[in-house]
Amino acid sequence: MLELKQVWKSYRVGALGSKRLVAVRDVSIDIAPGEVLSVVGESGSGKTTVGKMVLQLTSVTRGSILLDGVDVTAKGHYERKVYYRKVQGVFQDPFSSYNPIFKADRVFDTVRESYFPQLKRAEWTAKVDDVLQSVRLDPGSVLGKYPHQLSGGQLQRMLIARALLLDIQVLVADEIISMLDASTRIDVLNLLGELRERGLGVLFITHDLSLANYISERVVIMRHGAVVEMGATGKVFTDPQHPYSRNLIASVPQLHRKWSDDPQTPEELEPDGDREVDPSPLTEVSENHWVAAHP
Amino acid sequence: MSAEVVLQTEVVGRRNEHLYFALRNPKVAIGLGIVLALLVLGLVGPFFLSDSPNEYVGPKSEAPSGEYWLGTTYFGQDVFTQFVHGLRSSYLVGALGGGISFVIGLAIGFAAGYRGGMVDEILNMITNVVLVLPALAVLIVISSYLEVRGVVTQAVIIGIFSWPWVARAVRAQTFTLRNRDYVDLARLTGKRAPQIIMREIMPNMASYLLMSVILLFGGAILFAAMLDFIGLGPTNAVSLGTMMQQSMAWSSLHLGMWWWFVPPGLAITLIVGALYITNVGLDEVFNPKLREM
Amino acid sequence: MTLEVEDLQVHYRTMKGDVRALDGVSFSLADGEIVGLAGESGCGKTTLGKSLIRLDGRMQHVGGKAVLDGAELPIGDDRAMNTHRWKEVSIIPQYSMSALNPTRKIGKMIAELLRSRGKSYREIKGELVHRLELVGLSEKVLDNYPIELSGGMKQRVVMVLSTLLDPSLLIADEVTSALDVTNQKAVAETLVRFRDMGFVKSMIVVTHDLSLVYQIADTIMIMYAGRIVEKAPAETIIKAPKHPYTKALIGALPEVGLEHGDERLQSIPGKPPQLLNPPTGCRFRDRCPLASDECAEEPPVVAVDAGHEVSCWKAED
Amino acid sequence: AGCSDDNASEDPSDLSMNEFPRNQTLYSTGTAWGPPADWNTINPGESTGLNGLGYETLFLFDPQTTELTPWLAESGEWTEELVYTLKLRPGIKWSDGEDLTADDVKYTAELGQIEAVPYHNIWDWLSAVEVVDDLTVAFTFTEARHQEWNNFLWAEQIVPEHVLSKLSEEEILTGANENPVVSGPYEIHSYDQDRLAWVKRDDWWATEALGLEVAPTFIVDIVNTSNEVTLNLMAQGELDISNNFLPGIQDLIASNPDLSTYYDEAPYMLSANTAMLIPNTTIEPLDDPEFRRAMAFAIDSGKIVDSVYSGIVAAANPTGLLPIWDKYLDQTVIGEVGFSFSTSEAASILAAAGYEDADGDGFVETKNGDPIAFKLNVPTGWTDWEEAARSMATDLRAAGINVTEEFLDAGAVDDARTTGDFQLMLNNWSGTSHTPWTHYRYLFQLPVIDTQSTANFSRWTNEAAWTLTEELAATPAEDPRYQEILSELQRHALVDMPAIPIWYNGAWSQVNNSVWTNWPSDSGGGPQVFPSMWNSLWNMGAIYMLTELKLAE
Amino acid sequence: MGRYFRRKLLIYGLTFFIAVSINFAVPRLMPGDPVARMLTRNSVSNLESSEAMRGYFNDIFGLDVPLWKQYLNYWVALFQGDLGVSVFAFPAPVSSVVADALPYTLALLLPSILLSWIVGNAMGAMAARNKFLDNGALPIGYVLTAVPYMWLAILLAWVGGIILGWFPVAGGYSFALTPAFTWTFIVDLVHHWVLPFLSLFLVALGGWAIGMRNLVIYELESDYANYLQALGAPNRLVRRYAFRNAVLPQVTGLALQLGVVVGGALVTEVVFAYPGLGSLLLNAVSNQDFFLLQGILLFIVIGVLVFNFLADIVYVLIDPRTRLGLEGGQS
Ligand SMILES: Nc1ncnc2c1ncn2[C@@H]1O[C@H](COP(=O)(O)OP(=O)(O)OP(=O)(O)O)[C@@H](O)[C@H]1O
Ligand SMILES: Nc1ncnc2c1ncn2[C@@H]1O[C@H](COP(=O)(O)OP(=O)(O)OP(=O)(O)O)[C@@H](O)[C@H]1O
Ligand SMILES: [Mg+2]
Ligand SMILES: [Mg+2]
Ligand code: NI
Repeated sequence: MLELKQVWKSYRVGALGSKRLVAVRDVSIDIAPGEVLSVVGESGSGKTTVGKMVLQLTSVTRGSILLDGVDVTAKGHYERKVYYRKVQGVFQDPFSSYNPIFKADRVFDTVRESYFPQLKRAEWTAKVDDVLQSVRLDPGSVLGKYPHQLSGGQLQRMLIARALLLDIQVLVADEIISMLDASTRIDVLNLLGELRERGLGVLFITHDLSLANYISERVVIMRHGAVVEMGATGKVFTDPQHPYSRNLIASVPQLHRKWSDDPQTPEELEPDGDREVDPSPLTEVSENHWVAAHP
Repeated sequence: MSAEVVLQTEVVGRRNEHLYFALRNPKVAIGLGIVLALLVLGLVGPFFLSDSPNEYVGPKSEAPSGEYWLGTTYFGQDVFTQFVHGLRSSYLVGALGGGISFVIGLAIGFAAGYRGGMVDEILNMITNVVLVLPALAVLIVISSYLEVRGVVTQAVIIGIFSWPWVARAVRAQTFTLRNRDYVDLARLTGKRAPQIIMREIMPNMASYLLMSVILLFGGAILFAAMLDFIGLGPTNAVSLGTMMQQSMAWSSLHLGMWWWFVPPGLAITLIVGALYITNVGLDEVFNPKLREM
Repeated sequence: MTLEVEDLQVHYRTMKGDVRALDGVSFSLADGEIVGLAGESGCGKTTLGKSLIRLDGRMQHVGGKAVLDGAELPIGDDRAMNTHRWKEVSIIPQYSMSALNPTRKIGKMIAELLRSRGKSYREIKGELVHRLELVGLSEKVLDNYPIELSGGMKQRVVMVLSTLLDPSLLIADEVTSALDVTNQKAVAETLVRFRDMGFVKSMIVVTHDLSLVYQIADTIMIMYAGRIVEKAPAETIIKAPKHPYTKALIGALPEVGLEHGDERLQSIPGKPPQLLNPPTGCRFRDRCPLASDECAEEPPVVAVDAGHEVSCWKAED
Repeated sequence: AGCSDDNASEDPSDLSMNEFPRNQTLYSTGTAWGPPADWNTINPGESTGLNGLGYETLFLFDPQTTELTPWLAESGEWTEELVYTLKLRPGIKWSDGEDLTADDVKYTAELGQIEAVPYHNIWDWLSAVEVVDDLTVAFTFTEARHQEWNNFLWAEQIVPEHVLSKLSEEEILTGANENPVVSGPYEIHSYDQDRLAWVKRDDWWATEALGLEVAPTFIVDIVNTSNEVTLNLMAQGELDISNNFLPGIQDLIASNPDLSTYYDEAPYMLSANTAMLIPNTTIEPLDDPEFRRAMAFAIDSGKIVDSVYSGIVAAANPTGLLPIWDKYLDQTVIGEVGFSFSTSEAASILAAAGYEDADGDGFVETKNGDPIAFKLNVPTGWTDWEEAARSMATDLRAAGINVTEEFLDAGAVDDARTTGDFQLMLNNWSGTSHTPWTHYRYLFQLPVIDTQSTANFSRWTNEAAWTLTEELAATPAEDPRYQEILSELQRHALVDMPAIPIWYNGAWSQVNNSVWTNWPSDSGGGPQVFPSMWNSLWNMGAIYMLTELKLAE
Repeated sequence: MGRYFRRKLLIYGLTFFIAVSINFAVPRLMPGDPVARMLTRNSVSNLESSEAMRGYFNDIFGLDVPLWKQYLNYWVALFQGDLGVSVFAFPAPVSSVVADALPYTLALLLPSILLSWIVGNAMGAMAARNKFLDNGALPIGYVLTAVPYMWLAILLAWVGGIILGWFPVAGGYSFALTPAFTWTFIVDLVHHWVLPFLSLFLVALGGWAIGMRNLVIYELESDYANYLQALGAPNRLVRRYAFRNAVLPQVTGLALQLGVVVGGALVTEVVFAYPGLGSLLLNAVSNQDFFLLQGILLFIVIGVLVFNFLADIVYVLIDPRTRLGLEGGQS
């Protein structure tokens, strides 16, 4: 359904845009309906950038992004507005996703303004109530409140509800639970699971491997802007092939195993080289499991 | 219905939190009090006093008395009437000059901060250029070429040259705000840039903008007074600056007519000082750190 | 016994009244022990850490005491506390990235700091360099400005600096939260190494990440709404928690390497109570699946096992 | 402050001098409006005393008698109908030791052949200058314009041929003429941005020839600063004389016994020129003499004298002629067609001339019924004029003529006056001179051209009056025809009202008696000369002020 | 660091270019005619002469060539240090008129800017640590910053000059003196300088003090200050660091404030008839001396730019962050 084909992104940095920073290199991934695809990787590996490109919040330097086979990049305002009916996003920080000086339910109003201006008040209210129910929020307890009066979990769920107002096909979820408390994050995570059942594709961006493991069928591991390993979650996490993936998984603190139980020295990795060149190609090591070439 | 009421009060509670602190802050209260009192005097005064502040109404060079509250000028004009009219034009210059520079600064700051990239580079350059131009000198030069100078033209040229620091500050703020998630969210709702700036970014800088307006207002008044004083003030109106200029021109210092030159300067000092104090108070309201002190 | 905290009460003064961030916290800490302090956001972890070294302007020491190595810490007295800081109690702050004066070379700053505490930089320099090398930094960083170092390097410098005078107690507040997994691990292991090498006697590691604290702590304390609800050796807390809150917390943690399949984890419903006017009795009552009438009373602290204390009416079950 | 250094080296005896002894120095101000920067006689800058202290004229003009007295010249007379013969005093030396001779006089007059020299127009009727001997010059004319020639004799300074003839024309016209070689009692000592110091010459001719000796060794003239500063310096005796308008001086005189003015009561000052309201007569209804007459009646000049000037000026005579010409006033004419302040009279003149207030806004309209709204322009920053303009506009409005004051930048006022792009303005360029002819030239000069730069700003055409004015130029004052012409001109001026005289600006002068005394004064036996340092007044006798000054005990 | 300076130089270059161009354009676009002004000043009464004279002046002022050529000539002349001829002080060249006034203005500006900066910062830093001072000194600070320069000057002149009579209220030195390197003269010079200096100094003082106070408070709240205190560093050390870091923005502020102080100096000089650029500017304005006006403006702009540049250098020297080429505002 949503497909990224050899997508590159470079940012201009420095005075008068004199330098370039390649943040995403030759990334090709796709999301099917009813699938949660996790993107994991260290800080700065380009995860957010991928999400932003999908959401067209930043331009694609090279490559293309297709929705149902149609290239959606670099279109005008109108096309973009149509695109946003199908693809929506939720971001990391629930509190900064809301304009702190307005009531939280303003996020719904802006959707109405843009997409349903002709809808009657009552119809709209019913619709909002509907989606709120579907994210298991009690309309009475969240409407008309300021963001700081609501919990992070409620806020994130409201944002998901907002996306749902627009019969979307793809949801980009960028670290949507990393700011939440352990006690509430699981709720939101479970909600994503439910969406998947409704046939939605979710691009789930996280640096927390355990969350990816919990929620997704497929996982993409990124490093230095490129994909190093990709495949079915079970395969990647139980049998990581790339040394970077192995390091990553070994570092995750777990409750059933202490680091001290089997002290591992992290494997040496090749440093971040020239970012302008194509990254090592992916090879399929087993069914639905690709790994980038490494020494 | 009752739930409604509960929500309402909560909302009000939040809205009013800053107001609550603002009103409890002595600096804000004193500052605003002075500014408003003088404003009211300037607005209402002329209705009770003569329309023409330059009329010779009384004996010449009289010290303040019950009849002429601030005495009379060398020609027998009522200083108080002039003072009240002067207040009016000072506020006008402040509001208009401050307003214009605010709008320009806002526009440039937002454009630079929101668009970034080349637009930012260029606008930033312009801002820096205007910033280092010595404003008063430039204003003097420009004013001196105007044949007729009114309060309004004066305010306009002051406005045109005092925006850079606002633009700078707005730009910096916009830089941080434009990367906020809610801005992205607004874009995801298909909003255009001007809408996003107006509806998402600007309200969040409200406290900051309020303070900028205050400073610009005071700055414009001071600038205008300086121009007036060197004889580049409005050619046909009374302002606090021209009062000072007149009092100097007619040797009030030497004739001991302190009532002629003290009130206008004092009023400017009061207005601007009160504005600054309000500003500091507001700063404390918005920045709890300073409230600690 | 290194540290003995007894009924510590610390409040924040606000316009609306006192926020009882620590409302009767008691625990003790043995030599060489690493205690992990975990709990939901806002439960008072940071407040506890700060209380033991430096109260900020709004914090008020209301009651209770802390005894370190047999001497009472003058918690409420900023001046008196100064002699204890760094030498006996030290802290690695959460904000290590910005904890160094940006306009001083690191070596110079450390020298000035030492001098101000009556120590000779020259005497200590050897040890300093040694420790820096231990965490993988060369002596050259002393000639650098903080801005010239990466975030990880700054963090390590701060770790070395904070423990330079071999304090008895080190408080590490969320030192790993901002890091990604690989760095997280390195930092956590360094903390353990410092303890092992005797740079610090004992340590309180504050975090909200239970699985991380499990990796390094000997004992784990779970806080809830300004109180400690359970304290036990790390293994016990994870494997056999007694308090319903602890259980719920652990139950909500997804994990790598486990097949979750279609089985869903459960969250804790509701929110922690406001600390402005905390409810009486058990504070977890409203969210607790086991709550009953007796929970309206303050639960006693029960020692269910050696070193395992729980504050819950249902602990015995 | 470096400029003075280059000059000081000139006179070795003064090299070490860096403090002027108070009792040898006269401090003055009020004349220069800018830094002394040049000593060019053709295009004089702001250097007080250039014409008077430094350079000198052939004759002095005595305003008391309105006659010329010989100065550099020993005598001069019309030896033939068209020939004027002039004899110089013997023994006059330039400051560089050269003799001042007939060649210098000839050279000076012939300088006027350069078009850009202001007195170039004498060559319209002068045909030749001839050196008869060292001290005698003969001027031959094509037309004997007595009054205009007299003007040359007492107004134009004689310059040294041996210095100037070495210079290019451009340098003569616009050069700085540094280190001027002079004939007068003083030469330049030093100068800076804000001051100019003169030092007394030892060998001034008049000491021997006339027994005159200037009292101060040094004259330090201070460039005009603010009134405040001047007043302060005056009151403290740091300044001896100030020749600028100083509001409040009458109060200070009353309280400070050291201060005095020419008269010890109002108007305190001698009159120097006439401030007049100039209507632009190319605009309806200002083209109507009756309308202008109504305006004349409407304005209360007494109020301006009292309120704006606090009595230190005098109201103008309706003819606009300065008090020195009082003897030429024709009272019958004034009685018949003169005017005086009367709002009601103004109103009835308006009504009689057909100007009515039809729309009831309190202001009359033109005869076509168009509304009238005039602006009265004065330069902004000229505070006394601003106040006067306010007062006049108020008076005019009271009489039903809608006039508002408008203060323009001084340059804009100049432009407007020259180009005629104005409605009403104030001007005072008719000043003290040896003959009312200058006044009538100011009023009636023809033809009216696009740019009027010095006269007839109201652009009023009255051929008869101009012919009379030209006749006046050629008539000697002794001729009985002289008074006849003047009477007729007075009538023309009052009937036509091309400009409305309001008040006489003073020859501002306030002096402090604590160091120097015996200042010119109307009473107490002081010399009756202009107590002024203005460049144009030295040769009207103000130079005697310096010779009469005495040190106070 | 190189890039930092290149960038700054670019901005200064551009500012200079724009200022010069404005400078060139303004008098030529605005109404008014300097030559007519010259002629009026000399009140040449006969028409023929004045027309002839106009030719000379047009030539001298360079107004007799097409506009674009005037513009080029203007630049060429500028680089030869030739700013044209003053109308008001004709025929003195503008550059020498300005150069004569410049020392006075510098003598007022430099000490008042630097001293007010130093003293103000010291006061602000003290106020930040002392509640008593904070409550007592700062209100005075607010009032001082709000005072219009000329009003303070007037009050000082009134009290110090007229009522008390302690100081002269006009001129750069006594009219009884001619410049010389003697004690009498120097004392006299200083005597005349005190009041104008004070009026500039006092107004600027308050602003610095308030700014410094706030900055120090922010610094004292910063992470590094907290960390130092947690390690038991004495307040002395923490404050020293806070002060050092708070001074940095004040250095930039100094450069930015310059334009305002220059403006203040202009009006102050007017009040005290101080023979600096301010009085000159006023004279140029009232005499429509475009050329002098341009020259003064140019000097001021150049002065401000140079000062800004110096401030930049100082900033780089004391702030390692800029020295390492890391500018703020870049992601
Ligand atoms: N707007 C931008 N301008 C310039 N560089 C950027 C911009 N946004 C991101 N980058 C750079 O691109 C690289 C990838 O950033 P990105 O935010 O995609 O990483 P990430 O994987 O999401 O990291 P994190 O886990 O910290 O969120 C980083 O080096 C970052 O500094
Ligand atoms: N400066 C303050 N003023 C008022 N209340 C405060 C302040 N700082 C903290 N609190 C309150 O004190 C309580 C405990 O805060 P604390 O920072 O210790 O929590 P924490 O456990 O460290 O949370 P987190 O995991 O979010 O860091 C919270 O309820 C918080 O709202
Ligand atoms: Mg990211
Ligand atoms: Mg915390
Ligand atoms: Ni000099």
